Amino acid sequence: MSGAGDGNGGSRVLPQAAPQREEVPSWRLLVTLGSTGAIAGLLLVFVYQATQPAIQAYRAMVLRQAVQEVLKGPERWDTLYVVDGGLVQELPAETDPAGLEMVFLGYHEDGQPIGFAITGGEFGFQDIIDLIFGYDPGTKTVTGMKVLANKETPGLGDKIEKDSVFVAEFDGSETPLVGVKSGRATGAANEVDMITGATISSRAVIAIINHRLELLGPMIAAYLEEAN
Amino acid sequence: MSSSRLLVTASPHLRGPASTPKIMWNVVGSLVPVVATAGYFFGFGALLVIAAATLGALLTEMVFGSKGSLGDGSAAITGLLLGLTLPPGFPLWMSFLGGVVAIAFGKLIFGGLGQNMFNPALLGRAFLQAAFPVAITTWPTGEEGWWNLSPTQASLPLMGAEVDTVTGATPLGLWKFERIATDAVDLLTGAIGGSAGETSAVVITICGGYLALRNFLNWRIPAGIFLTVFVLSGALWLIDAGRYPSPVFMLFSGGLMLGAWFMATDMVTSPVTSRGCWIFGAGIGALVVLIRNWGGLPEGVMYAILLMNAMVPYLNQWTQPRVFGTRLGEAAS
Amino acid sequence: MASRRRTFRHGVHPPELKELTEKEAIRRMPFPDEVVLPLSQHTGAPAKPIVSEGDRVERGDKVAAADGFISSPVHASASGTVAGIDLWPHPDGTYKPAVRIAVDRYSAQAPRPRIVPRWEGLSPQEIVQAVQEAGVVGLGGAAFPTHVKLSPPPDTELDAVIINGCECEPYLTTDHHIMAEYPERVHMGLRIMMHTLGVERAMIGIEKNKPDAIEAIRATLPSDLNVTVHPLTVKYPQGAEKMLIKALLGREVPSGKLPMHVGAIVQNVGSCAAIAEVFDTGLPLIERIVTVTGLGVENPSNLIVPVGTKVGELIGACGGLTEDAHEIVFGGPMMGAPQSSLDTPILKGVTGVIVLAKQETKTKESYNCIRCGHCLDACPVFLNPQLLGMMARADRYEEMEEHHIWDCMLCGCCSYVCPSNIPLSQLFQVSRTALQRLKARSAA
Amino acid sequence: MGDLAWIFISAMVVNNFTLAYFLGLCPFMGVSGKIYTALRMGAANIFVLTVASVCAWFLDTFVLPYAPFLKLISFILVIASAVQITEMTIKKLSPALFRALGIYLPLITTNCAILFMAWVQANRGYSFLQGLAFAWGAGAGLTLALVLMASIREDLEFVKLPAIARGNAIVFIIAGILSLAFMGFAGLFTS
Amino acid sequence: MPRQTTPGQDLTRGIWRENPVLIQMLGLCPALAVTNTVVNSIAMGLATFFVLLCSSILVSTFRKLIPSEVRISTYILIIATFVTIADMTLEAVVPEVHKALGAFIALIVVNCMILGRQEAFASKNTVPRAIIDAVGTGIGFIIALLMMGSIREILGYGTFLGFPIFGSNYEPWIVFILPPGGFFTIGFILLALNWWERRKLERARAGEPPAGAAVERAA
Repeated sequence: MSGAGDGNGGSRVLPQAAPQREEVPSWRLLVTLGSTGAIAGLLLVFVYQATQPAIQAYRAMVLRQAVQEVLKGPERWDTLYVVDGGLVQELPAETDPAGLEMVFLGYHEDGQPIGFAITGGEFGFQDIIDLIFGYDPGTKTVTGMKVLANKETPGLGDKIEKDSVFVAEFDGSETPLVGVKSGRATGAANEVDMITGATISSRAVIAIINHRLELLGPMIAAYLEEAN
Repeated sequence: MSSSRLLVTASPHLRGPASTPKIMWNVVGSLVPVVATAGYFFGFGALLVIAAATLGALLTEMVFGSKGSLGDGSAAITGLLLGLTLPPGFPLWMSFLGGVVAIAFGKLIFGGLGQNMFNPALLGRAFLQAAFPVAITTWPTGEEGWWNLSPTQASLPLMGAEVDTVTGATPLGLWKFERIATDAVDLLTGAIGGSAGETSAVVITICGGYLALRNFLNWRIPAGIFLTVFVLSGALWLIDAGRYPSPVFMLFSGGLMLGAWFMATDMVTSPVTSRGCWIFGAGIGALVVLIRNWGGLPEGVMYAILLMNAMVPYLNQWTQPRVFGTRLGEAAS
Repeated sequence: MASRRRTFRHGVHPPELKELTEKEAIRRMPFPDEVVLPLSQHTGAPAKPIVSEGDRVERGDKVAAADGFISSPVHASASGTVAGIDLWPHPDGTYKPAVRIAVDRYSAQAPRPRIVPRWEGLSPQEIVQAVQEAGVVGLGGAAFPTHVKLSPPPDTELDAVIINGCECEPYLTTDHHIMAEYPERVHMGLRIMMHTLGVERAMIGIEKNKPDAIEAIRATLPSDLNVTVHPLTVKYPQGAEKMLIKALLGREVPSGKLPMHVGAIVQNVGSCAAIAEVFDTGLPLIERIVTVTGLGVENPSNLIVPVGTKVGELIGACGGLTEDAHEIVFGGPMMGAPQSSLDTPILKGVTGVIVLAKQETKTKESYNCIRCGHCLDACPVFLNPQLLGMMARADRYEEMEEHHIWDCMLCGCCSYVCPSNIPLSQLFQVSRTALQRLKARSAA
Repeated sequence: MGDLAWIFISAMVVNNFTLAYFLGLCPFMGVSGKIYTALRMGAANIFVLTVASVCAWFLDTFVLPYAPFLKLISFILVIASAVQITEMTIKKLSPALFRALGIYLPLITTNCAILFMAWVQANRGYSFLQGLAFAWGAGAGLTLALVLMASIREDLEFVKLPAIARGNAIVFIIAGILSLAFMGFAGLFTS
Repeated sequence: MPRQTTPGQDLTRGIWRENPVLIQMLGLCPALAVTNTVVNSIAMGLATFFVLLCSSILVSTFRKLIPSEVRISTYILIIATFVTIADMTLEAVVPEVHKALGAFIALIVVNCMILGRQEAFASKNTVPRAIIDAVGTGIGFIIALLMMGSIREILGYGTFLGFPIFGSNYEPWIVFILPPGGFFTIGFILLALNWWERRKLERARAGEPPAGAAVERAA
């Protein structure tokens, strides 16, 4: 039977190093492994070099699209870093940007700032939800929201990304947001109608935005004050 | 009379009054009042849903089951129970499909009656929940007339509903998402939204109690469930009454009554030992409290029972009775 | 103490069905034309024949001698001529060697003169000797030689003799009538046993469904002995030794051990009366009381039957079989053995003959185990028949041993309650045989 | 702290490695026949996962920023060597433990759960403690799945399955049912 | 390979009779985890195919130079290299698919099937035969993934390769794109295979004449 025994088939190859008859000098082992490693390394560096531009370009494009969408088409934007509880545009010398949190400040054509695009992620119904949203510090409103990654239930929880009605709820909502059951809205400007049957996922989106603003709101205010 | 006419069978020559079909048909019989109550509160549509699920179960048993296995009544139980866990406006073809899946993959694939490891009705329900999460969480508001069918019900096989339905909310959903508690009297009588079988706790308890009295179900399982749910949720409620619902609400809302009396007690998928049954019930109760209070779903009875079904072989092993004349522990291998 | 319910845990409540013979006084059946005396009527080694074909024997003569300590002699139950020593249908379903005696139609069948003196002057050893010589075995069914029970190893500390008057099997009324009609004999047997064993205390356990027996025993209770009568809850198998000890003394006989390990000795009322009879009449055990009952027999009765009477003749003495008689069982309906022939003889250990009518034996359809656990709640020794049954069907005998298959009493409670009609106790019996065979093979 | 708990719970039940991510299926199919072996396999897994998590954290923090393209190669080699070293160490220090876990350790090298754990830990940028919580959650989840499966399969030996369901088919169906049942844990401790 | 096999056998062996997923139960993790759509299945299949083919070529080319003490490490090194290449290439060329497959591309390294073919075949045979074997096994893997992917996408989304096949109003059986659906699908396929095998056996036992014979007799 091709049963459970074969389930280990692949692993079976590992422990059974065939008994070696003739002695192989250890230098040969080292040379073999070393040269394989070297070839592998060279090959990888080459492919890395070749693919990196396309990969970076794609990542940049994804980011650009997202920022465009949530800030409703800014002319340009600046990348700000979160350093020591404040936002800075210019990194101090010798700081590695890789591990730092970023927010994006978008501007109108006339140079007036539109708002900030902020990313965030928290646990939803099934796994972590990653999203980006635009925030106008002047009116304290959300300008747009876009889910970047989610593993919520298809057809239900994933409406947070795909349901245009739900996504549109966020445009112009005042913060902090409050989620309400659909049909129970009182008309307040900070209410967001949640998705029927996907309350947890909807709540998670709202919570992410609120939590990020709790943290970043003061920083943004401080940054704008300083800039003026 | 010549010797050759003598029958030779092994002892004992007396057999007790219980028989498997008798037990099963008694369960079916005691489900009838529950179904009737569901029909009373939820209208004709609910009865259609239950009928469709039962039909699916019976047809599958007839086609794929061993000969004459329809007569033992277990397929009918599965179909009725499945139907009772579905929302009254559920599309009929989905309900039928649930019955098919419940019998085919919940029971027949294991070799038929008595051999399955998981409660077939709950498996069917879990399958439907995973397959059609929207349809199965669409509850009617209960404002239509008794004969009015929900437009979703008549949708063609494989097709979804073309109309937007007005959905109500279950007491558990109301609590979970809006912190609104439902009146205890309504919970007891069944004048609430929810699955067909989430109806009158009183009727379900009477029917289950009848089965327990006649020893057609092990009373320790529902007792273990109710006790655990009451104690755990009571403790939580005392800690923070705003965050956690009252124990009475926990006991009488959702599918707990139906699950505890009729599904957890499915003989095939519950432990054989008395101590095992207590632990089994306690485990279900604890999981229900866990999922309802901290999980993403408003209701957790179904998953709690399925998860504990998987534990049954262990429970049986751990709770082997102490053989007469031995010290505890010697009994187990 | 008085308020404690005298019983054990688990067990079943089958219908009692005793009303057929409950009111029938014991009567004596006429001597048959031939008696068949199998050499193996008891637990232990078969007896060795000491007569040969053509020999003339008188009623009460020894025809086969005990072969070793755990063995018991066999005596002629009627005067006549030895017609042969050959294989004959045995109640256990096989053919076993038996001494056949053609009964002398014209004999007075008078018993031989007293062969043992009065017991009062005898030492315990002499009493044991006399009991063995008289071929007394347990009359409750298992037919364990009584003299073995009466001679426990010297280091055994006994503190109670228990007389088993439960008769928990449905249908049977043998012990019931012994107690109701011959209570003095029971007390005398008890007195002999207490003297032999040197035990000061005795208890008589009787199920509550025999009020006249309880009344009779109580009325004749000897005032000089420390004997108490205990009405017990009606439940099967109340009469199993271990269950009875549990009910009366609250002690559990350890797995694989005998009652004497907890200081008790249990004797059936029938055996008790038989001991008394040996010293009273001087006759060895050549007849016993048998309940012939069931819907398949015309006149259900309690009869005094010469050991070795063929079952066909016995039934004939009760008016014969009815039209719909279907199955004949020796013993009680729960543990008794079915008979395939009307020629099998009544042995010393046969408590009753039950003729089941067709409507009582209708076979029920068997289903898969639905794991209801009813068998666990029925098993008086707390086994897990459900698991054991599955193991038996999967031929996993060694594992059954780990799960205490040898503690099973084959009482049939599990089969009785099983809603799916799984023949559990039969499976266990078969598995035990298989297990013994396996062991024999591995030992060889 | 809540974060760590969630990572643990998520890897253990909500996104159970075996039942939601199909990881470690080889041992799941292969050694889930008996509870005892399943438990030992689970223990061996937790052990190796812990070692791998620590190694992956070191690599990700100190080496990979300079050579991201070596991520996979370094992970797999480090895991393989870690298993080897663990095996030798256990053999030296505790022959009893080695006898219990020994045969399973080499099997674990090609267990995708380990590599997946390390890979995801690195991708999500987990801290050292988060990584450990993730590894233990994953290990606990693998063990839970194995043990539940073993429990059912021990019982399954008494069942007369239909001919077409024998072998792996029924095991997959049962895994599917377990997976369905585990869906009940979705959203646990997030709301 | 003690028995000499023909190239044709080398090719077909992996496709059906010794199908790595359905018969040998190898590479189950990718076969279940990423087969919720046909596109993902194909992408995973092709990526695995690519890694298998390249590794087999390399391993059989240098099979005489690789000492057996370090052969496993060398194989893993080679496989990991090609997996990394596949990973980066996919991300550069089809980033959406790369995102959908996620960490499971990296897990090709521990796909028992690939290492198994190196150990069992490529390390003992000439380059052309190794290629044929890799192609056969790779196709077998892709077929298995396609079967899984088709069933799951058709039922789970009501589409095939993104095209709706039941009309727009189809109610998808979402369970099939969730993890339980993966288990159920492979369970169904194995049930069907078992049923097929048994039917074949029963027919053979019954001595039923092949279809051609019946036609002849009728003629």
